[in-house]
Amino acid sequence: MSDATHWSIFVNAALINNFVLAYFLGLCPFMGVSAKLSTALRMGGAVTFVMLVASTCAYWLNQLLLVLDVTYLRLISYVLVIASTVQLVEMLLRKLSPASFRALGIFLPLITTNCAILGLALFQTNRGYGFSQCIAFALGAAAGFTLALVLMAGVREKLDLVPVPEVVRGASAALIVAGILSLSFMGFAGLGS
Amino acid sequence: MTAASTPLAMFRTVVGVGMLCALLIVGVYEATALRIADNEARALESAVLEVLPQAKQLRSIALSAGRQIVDAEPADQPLPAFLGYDDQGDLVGAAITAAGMGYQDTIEVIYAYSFEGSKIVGMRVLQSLETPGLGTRIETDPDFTANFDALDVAVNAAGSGLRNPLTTVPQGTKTEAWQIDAITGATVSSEAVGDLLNQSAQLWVPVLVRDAIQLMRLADREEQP
Amino acid sequence: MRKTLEIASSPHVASGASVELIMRNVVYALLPVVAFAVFAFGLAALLVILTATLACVGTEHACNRLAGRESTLGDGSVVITGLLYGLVLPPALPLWMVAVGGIFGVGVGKFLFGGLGANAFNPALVGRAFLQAAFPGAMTYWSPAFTPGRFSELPGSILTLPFAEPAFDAVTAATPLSALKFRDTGTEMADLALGLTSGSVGETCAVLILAGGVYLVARNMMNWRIPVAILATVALMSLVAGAVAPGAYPDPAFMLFSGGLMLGAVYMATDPVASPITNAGCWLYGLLIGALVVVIRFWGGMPEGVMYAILLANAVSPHIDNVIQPRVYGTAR
Amino acid sequence: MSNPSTDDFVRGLWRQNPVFVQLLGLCPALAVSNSAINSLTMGLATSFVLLASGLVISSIRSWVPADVRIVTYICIIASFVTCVDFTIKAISLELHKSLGAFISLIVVNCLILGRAESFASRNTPVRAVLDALGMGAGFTVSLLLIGSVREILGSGTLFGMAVLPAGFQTWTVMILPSGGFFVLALWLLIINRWQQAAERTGSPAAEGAGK
Repeated sequence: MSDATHWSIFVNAALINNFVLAYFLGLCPFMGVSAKLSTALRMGGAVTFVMLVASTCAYWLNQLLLVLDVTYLRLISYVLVIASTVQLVEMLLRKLSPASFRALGIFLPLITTNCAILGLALFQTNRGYGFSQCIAFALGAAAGFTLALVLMAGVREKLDLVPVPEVVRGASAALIVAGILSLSFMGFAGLGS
Repeated sequence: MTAASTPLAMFRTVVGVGMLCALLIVGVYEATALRIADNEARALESAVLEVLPQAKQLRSIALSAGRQIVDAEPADQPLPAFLGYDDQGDLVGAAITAAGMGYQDTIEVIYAYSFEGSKIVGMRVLQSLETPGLGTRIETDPDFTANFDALDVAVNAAGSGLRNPLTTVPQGTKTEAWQIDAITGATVSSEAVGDLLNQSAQLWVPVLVRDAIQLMRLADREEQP
Repeated sequence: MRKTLEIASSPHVASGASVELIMRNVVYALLPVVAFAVFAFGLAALLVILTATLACVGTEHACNRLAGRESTLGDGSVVITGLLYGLVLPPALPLWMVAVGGIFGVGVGKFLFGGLGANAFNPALVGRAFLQAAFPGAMTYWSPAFTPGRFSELPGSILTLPFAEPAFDAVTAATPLSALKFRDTGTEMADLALGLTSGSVGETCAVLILAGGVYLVARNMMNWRIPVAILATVALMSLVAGAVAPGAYPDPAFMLFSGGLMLGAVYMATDPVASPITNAGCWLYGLLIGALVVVIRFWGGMPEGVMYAILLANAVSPHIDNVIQPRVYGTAR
Repeated sequence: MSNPSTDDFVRGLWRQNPVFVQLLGLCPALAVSNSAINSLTMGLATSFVLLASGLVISSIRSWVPADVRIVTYICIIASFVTCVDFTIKAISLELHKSLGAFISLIVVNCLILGRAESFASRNTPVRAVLDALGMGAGFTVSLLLIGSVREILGSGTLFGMAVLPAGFQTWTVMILPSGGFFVLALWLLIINRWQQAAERTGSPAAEGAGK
């Protein structure tokens, strides 16, 4: 149904409608993990991975629900299937590639039941993306999430070194930085169309 | 406090809770489905009547793969379309929904087509997530919406598309009846509306013009076998 | 061009004298730009710049009082922020909006980050970005330059009551960039360089801005690598784009001399606190800004992207410092 | 203060306010708080799910084996969210449209699973209900505080009624995403400041508020 090109879907999800800075999806890990660059990068990797799995699952699951004409079960089946698939892939990963599991593993439980993941699945369904469009969307959303996380981490590392007033420390400082980043990302509006 | 994790207990719990949940969802779905369908139908109908106020009776149609006009349930269509007839059953125009990518997200509009002079005679935005204060001016800017009071969509000689594709031009430079005056500062949103209208009109208008004679009266349809 | 004074390196903040000296020289370099702004846009520009400076200075003072810190007005940095902030605003912007942006820029963009030497983003641009998002209509209303009555009367919008909706005069002008983007009309090169066009208060006269930059570089008070990297990147990218698709994109000269690029490259991007420490980092930082400007101007929805490019690069700059940093002590990061 | 049932209720309202103190459920708190009516709807919807799932989970807590705990909870929560989704759609399409996918996203609001896991699964239904009511009220009030500021400044209205003089220039930034971040930061600042002042004077209001 949607005729958007893959590139415009990617750019839109990554920059214009950034999941964190425009939709506020995935704020919990964003606030929690964005304090250091190395963690932020690994978190980004884990999110990319889970988003690809979730997007694929949700697409085929939705096809199945449409065939069975039980779309009212969409939400509950998305939640359960995505969570269990990620768990399954996590076990496989632990077996097949212990190195990458060690790098990403600790974040997986954090993001499996995260609003960014479910949001991705719901948005792609609402917009009627085809399968390859879903993949472009997932990659874009993950890239945007990682970018926001990494930029945030840089500024927050810097904030640790300076005399931020006592009342602002912690969450409000992070929110203000996120707000300014969100303002800056408005510059990307209109790209890729 | 919690029960022991024996396989049987786990199985019993998951299946039991699953069944209860399924019952709950299906129950609420059944209870609300009619109401929701009714809400949706009414919302769509009021949008149609807004762009096509002369219409007293509506016939819901769709375009088949072979470019034929067929009857269709609006609820089954991603982009429903209607033919509007007056009290006597005479055709007054068509109302067609169209969608396309805007600045932020999909924009969905409904526009009215008048067979007389082959013009678009009205447009309403059904759904948009454009930037508040800028892109949303496609709904509120009177200068912009005035574009759609009489927008030329005459069909070309071959009957395959529009004679002049709808084009969006910078604000204040509109010279032709098929041009859309953009909103300065919201050019992307204006162009998006122009593009999605052009796409939809290229598809629908040639077919509507071709079949205009058959569609003229609402009763005709029922007489046909 | 050898540098005797390493101004881009923190902790230069500790040596108070040099901060004041630099700030004074920046003001000298800016004076011609301010004078030209008043010459081009008349009383309106003067009022905008004055209000902007007062709002910034007042906010800094109030914040320091509130937090019980000693006043930092003496170092002059907030005056520069105020001046620069005034120079990037449209000339007919209602004064109350000017004040709102100034308060936000210094209060949120500087003070909440810990004051001088700690701001992660350029405060003047934070203020402007806030206004751009808050009042998109007013921030894209450009009054024409060199109107005959500019020294005797004010545009109707500028004295709008606080919080009220401004009524803009009917006469509006397009900036060279918006004219190109939305109307497909170019602007004479000489007009661009000399500032005979419409635009933000102080961004129009590229020649004077450049002269100020050269003065600061000659006195070793600015890291020349940042503006050079920005301008070179913009020129090179538009040259390549022009070669690949002739006529589809504006030529390098137009790109360099139009919009806020010159002012941004010389005065905004060089904010010593929000830019990288090392020289190699500065090259990279300039390259990033230049590339973002070209991308936004060519393919984005907005005609101008210098402000966004610099703010985004400000956010990247800590990472540039992380990557390009002589690893002393051999510590693992 | 010592009455445990009062405490169950009041805790969520203030000392452990989900949004302002625990920073939970920020996603819906910011995404739909661009108007007061959206905030109120989201707050009530979340409270309902919190209440219903808390009641069910605490009632069946002794039959649920630990290993399938989470999956059972998610199942229950998702069912109630689906019900809320349909109900809102049946009441007003307009409202449903403006909240978009964020109603469905209540499922993954950390607040709900968090309360189910840490409170409802360990306490009696009565206490779970009180706790859910308190948390829900705290969540709704925080959303309303954010949403009112954003709507008044961003649209000049409150619950759709004009509250500012006709000539008011709206601050578009407030209904944009960045405005959400700034307004929440502002409330946190005010609350921090207030708490610091309270700590200095030794007022009991500050006790345990740091979480």
